[in-house]
Amino acid sequence: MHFAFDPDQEAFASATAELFDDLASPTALRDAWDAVPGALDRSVWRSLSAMGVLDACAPESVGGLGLDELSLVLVLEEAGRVGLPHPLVETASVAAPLLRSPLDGRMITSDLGGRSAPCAADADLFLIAQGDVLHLVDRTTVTVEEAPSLDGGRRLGDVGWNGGVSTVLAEGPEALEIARLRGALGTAAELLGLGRAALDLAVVHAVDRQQFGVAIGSFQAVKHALADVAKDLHFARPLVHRAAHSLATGDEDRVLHVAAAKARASRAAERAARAALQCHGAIGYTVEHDLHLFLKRIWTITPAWGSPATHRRRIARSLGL
Amino acid sequence: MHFAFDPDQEAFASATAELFDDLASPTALRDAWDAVPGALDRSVWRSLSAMGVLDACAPESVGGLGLDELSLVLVLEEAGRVGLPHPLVETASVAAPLLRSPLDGRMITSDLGGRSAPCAADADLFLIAQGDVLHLVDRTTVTVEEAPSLDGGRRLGDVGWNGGVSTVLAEGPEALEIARLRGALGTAAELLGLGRAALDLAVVHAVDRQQFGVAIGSFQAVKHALADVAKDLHFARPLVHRAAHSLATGDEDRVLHVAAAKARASRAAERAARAALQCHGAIGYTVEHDLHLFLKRIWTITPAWGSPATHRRRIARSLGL
Amino acid sequence: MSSMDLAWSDSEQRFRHDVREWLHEALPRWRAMVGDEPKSGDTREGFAQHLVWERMLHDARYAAVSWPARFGGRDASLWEWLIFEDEYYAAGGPPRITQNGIFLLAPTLFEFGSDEQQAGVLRRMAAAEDLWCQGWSEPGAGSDLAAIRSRARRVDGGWRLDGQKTWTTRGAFCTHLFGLFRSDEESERHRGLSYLMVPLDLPGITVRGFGRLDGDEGFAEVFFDDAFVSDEAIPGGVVLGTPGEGWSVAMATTGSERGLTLRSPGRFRATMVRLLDLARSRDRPDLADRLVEAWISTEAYELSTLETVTGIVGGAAVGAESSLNKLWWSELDVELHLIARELLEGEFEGDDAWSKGWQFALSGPIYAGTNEIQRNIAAERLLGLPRR
Amino acid sequence: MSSMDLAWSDSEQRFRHDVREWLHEALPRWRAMVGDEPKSGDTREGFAQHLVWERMLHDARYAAVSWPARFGGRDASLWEWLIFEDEYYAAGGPPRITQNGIFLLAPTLFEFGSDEQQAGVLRRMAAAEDLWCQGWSEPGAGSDLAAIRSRARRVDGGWRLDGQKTWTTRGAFCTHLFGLFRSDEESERHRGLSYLMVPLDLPGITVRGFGRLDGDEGFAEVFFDDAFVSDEAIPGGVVLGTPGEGWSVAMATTGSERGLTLRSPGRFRATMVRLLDLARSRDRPDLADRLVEAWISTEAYELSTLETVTGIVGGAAVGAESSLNKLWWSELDVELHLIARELLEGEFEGDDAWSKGWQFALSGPIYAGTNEIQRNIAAERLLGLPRR
Repeated sequence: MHFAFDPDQEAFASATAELFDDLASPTALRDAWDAVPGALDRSVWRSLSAMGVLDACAPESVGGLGLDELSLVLVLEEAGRVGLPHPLVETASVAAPLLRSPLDGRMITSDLGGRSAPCAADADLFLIAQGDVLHLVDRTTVTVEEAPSLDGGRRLGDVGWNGGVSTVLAEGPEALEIARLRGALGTAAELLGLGRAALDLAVVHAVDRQQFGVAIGSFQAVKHALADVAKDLHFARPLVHRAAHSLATGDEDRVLHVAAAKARASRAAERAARAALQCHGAIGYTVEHDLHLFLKRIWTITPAWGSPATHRRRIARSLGL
Repeated sequence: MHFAFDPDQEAFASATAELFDDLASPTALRDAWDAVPGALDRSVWRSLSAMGVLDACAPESVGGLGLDELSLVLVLEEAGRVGLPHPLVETASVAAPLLRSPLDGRMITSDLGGRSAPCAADADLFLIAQGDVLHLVDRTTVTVEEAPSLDGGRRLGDVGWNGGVSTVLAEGPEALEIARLRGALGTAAELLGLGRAALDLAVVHAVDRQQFGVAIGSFQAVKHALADVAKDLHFARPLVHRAAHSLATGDEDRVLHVAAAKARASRAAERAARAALQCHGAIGYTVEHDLHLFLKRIWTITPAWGSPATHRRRIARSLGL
Repeated sequence: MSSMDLAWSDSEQRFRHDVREWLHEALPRWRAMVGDEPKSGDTREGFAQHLVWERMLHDARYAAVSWPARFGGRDASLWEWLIFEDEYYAAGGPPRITQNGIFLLAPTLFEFGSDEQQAGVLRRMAAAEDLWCQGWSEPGAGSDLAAIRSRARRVDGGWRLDGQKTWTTRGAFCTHLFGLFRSDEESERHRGLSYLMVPLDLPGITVRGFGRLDGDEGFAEVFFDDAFVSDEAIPGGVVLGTPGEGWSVAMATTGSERGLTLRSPGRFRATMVRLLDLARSRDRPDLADRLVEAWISTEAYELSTLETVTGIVGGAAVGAESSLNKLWWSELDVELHLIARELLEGEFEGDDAWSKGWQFALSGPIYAGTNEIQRNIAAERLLGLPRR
Repeated sequence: MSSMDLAWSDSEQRFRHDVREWLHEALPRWRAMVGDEPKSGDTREGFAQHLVWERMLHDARYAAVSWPARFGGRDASLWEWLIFEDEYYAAGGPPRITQNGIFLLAPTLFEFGSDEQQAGVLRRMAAAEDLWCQGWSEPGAGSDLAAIRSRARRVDGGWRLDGQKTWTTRGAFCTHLFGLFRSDEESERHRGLSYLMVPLDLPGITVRGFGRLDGDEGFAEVFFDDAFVSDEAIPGGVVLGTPGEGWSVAMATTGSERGLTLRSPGRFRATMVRLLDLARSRDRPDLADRLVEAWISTEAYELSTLETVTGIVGGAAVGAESSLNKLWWSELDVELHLIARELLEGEFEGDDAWSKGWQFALSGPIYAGTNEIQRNIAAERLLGLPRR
């Protein structure tokens, strides 16, 4: 029994976090909001590619590192923490393990996790399910129509494919199911990071903001609300880490474990969002403050790759309820 | 539109409250816990009889006051507030309106609201449903077996009746339904009073109890918890009052209104119980403090006369969910 | 002395009927006039569209039904006002861009204003000729409103204003501001404040709109840089109530904002009805209990309002229970929209009514005194818990 | 440096097997010895019954598996301790009446006790020959533990004790008390306290048992009236750690009580399993979501414990996260029993396991530092929010 990451896995995540410190600031995220569709800045994406993050889970035969979910899950938490405006889950979690040819830093998106695909206007490749078959197709063979997006840092598009040239990445219900589980796990990890980002902003605000002559963080109402957020995130994390382990090892309960991870990480992040906004008061209730960047991501990826209700239903079934 | 009680109704409740101040103290309630089955003190019951409370809703033809639910609902709140250890709901709410002969201060109980009957060891008469028929029977014709009781101030008994001599009080599904609704309304009213009693104890404690050199009621954690209890009770009350009006006037939505009243009064009282205990800390976590007398009543009458879940299901059906 | 009666009188039913008929006719007419999907009233374009609606309301004397007829109202009773609100929201009437004037300034004017002030301000407010925003919060004075630092210096014939207000709803589109200013330089906290009514087009006043949570320009910062406001800028004078007594004057408005008037049950009832329609179209038994509890809460709010109005009609004052009201409707509104999000799952995106509504609902526990402040008030004033 | 591995080793699996086998055999044997339905260990009669069980545990060296063999343990690893707890609760093992000694005093003895003290106390504790209760809380010192007023006056050859302890769990049935006493009369708050181990059968000590919430005599008041406790009352001396430094000595115990040791996941897992069995026997789809969330919380607690133990085994210290643990298990336990109440509806009465369990669960957010105190600690120490 050893429930901890190995030093390589931790180092991989730290290196990504350092990269994000440099290149994935809130300012960069705001730039993504303002970017013309198709002109999303890719500097951080290129660095992730250079570091080997994007195809970390791709087979070594196509130039990947051949790593598993345990190596990626901490990286995705970091991506959540900065609200990375790129389809990292779709590219690195879902598509990479299935790649048949080198990724070469390209951006892959997919509507496998919902009705629309994030960053569809910018992606190079599209992962598309038809029946039980997963196709990887070029953007020249698809149509992309802008879809309504609450989160300007993760703009959605509806993808149409006429069935032209494709590479088949996987076939059969089980392969599709595993792809979906990887998407759910990646999203759960991002939600942990996003929740932590909201909490961190709230803590900074509660320490800085003075009312009634004291920092508002000295009021029990604020303290207790944020302590509860810390608690929820603290106990959501091991669920996500265990789900990564179960996917990496092919555990027979992986569906159950991913469901628990996604349902609980969503709940923890949603609560973090609520509490963080309330602690910020009107100061946080404006697009001029960074908080909203994280809240809107939380609200929009919570239903992605299986809503919490969907995952709860799976658990209920498995518990015989 | 006039959503208030008339002065007579308020005066009736005030008079009862004054009576309870004298005769239904926590000490009297503790005496009921300690009483040998069959030897429950009846001084307050006799006074209620003398005041006309017990048969307030009985027809004038049998010596009652011929009043309706609106006249009784505030009285039942007061009974809840002191944790009255007598079957007032069963006698005054449920049986009285159906009486065919004078009550003469007798105590009526019933298992119509649950599996067992409260105060069964002490009651003089028993209201028993057989099929669609409501019988009133003498204790000489029934067997009473003591049942487990969490609340020593409302000891339960399982009642058996061999079908001997009875007075038929009502017949038909609608009459039975109305009897049950009256029980649910009466219980909801008692729950309001019980919740208020728990809140009042918590407030007194929070003002008196010093820790860290100040009254614990000055801490926001305590303030906010009790403010939420006050809020829940404040908004549960009008639901109960409206349900009384709907029963009194035969409103076509009375089932829905009683369901809302019972479900919400239960929730408010349960929350009051939880918060009051937490504010008391270890001081309240003992049978030497009065608080437990009220908590246990709340816990045991919440499922009586239709559990909150039962009433919620009725509402869901009626809303088309 | 009457007994409980939960039925509406014939004349009230007639009033309801008239309101319903008019809304049924007027709303499509308005939409046709401004384009079928009016923009949010918190955008410049949408504000102009909503102004058209406000003037239609005024022309039909529905802008402020409970006001005296001489100011554009109908002398309607509180009961009729409730009926109007019910029907307004049930018919899908748009948010009132005149709300802060009508529901916050006007009640204060009725209580503290001179005849001349009332006559000079109310009629134009009802007609949506003057558009009022509220100038209370400042960068350093949010929950701690008494920390106000904006100053009003008495000079010959008027006042000189300095300082900054912020989070001023629709400030960028309004013509006038009412607010609290420190008129006694030496004073602290609640003392030495004055309640002023100020036109926003004066030299030295700069208004900068900025985006709320949903991105609409619904907030504004208002900067006062030695701006001179003449005593005559408002008929009867720019100070409402006694100079230096602004705090108690403002608290009357706070009561209105936090209590009955701003949040009639109609809005939540209408949301609840929409939510039930949505729920019936989905197969989500897992949400049945939450829907039922939300429905009960909606009923409770409505009934509690009827109880309160019965009291007011009978001469009772509304006290600190208004804090419980604020807690209730704001939490209910969040829960209604949370359920909608659960029902919609991935369909919850972009500019649709539920998405906008969700974001707006989240402002409920913050504005008009945060819910933390409200719980303090309830605990201290209703329950008697010690301040410290 | 190893990679993540969530499987148990062969030797751990053998240990689990042995524990399970033994419990499977011993529990029925115990029940047969004391009568088929043992009373609550918080009653005088039940305590005696549970004492029989404790001695059986000791005879099989399962009383304190993680202790050194010389004190009656098995030198088991923390992992094996976790396995033991899992199996213990899964098999329906009864609450441990020796708990406060084994889980609160013993860890402190291991850290601060002299060899002589350890040898003198632990062996008899494991054998349930000495039965220890905790003497911390006082009528005026609950959440505010530093307000302790009970005094220990140094006299020739020992100490003279005055004052009162209360809410002492099972105090009426125990033989010894460990507690905090003010040994420096001039001192205030956390300073000048000493951690003493005291036999309860001394002249001048009176113990009065009283009923907990469920009526069982599980609480006691302990009165000290100029009671003399000799230095030799405990081998190696009655003071644990340095006199006057009792606060820091006690905080080690607090860490244990609030953190990992007192509440292993096994207890909640066992309750969860019983709850699922109950739920499957009822048709209550309305409770499915709450059951699922509670199940997730149980899993999370178990996994978090594995994470923590991995850290401890690797040399990490447990910090203020133990406050989060306390919040988690206490809230989870309440929720599990709340769901049971909803499932049972009217069948929830009297002395059954769910009813007793419900009332016991309600003590969770109160004892071992109220959850309000825990939230303060988490906010201040983990998040760095200001104390005042």
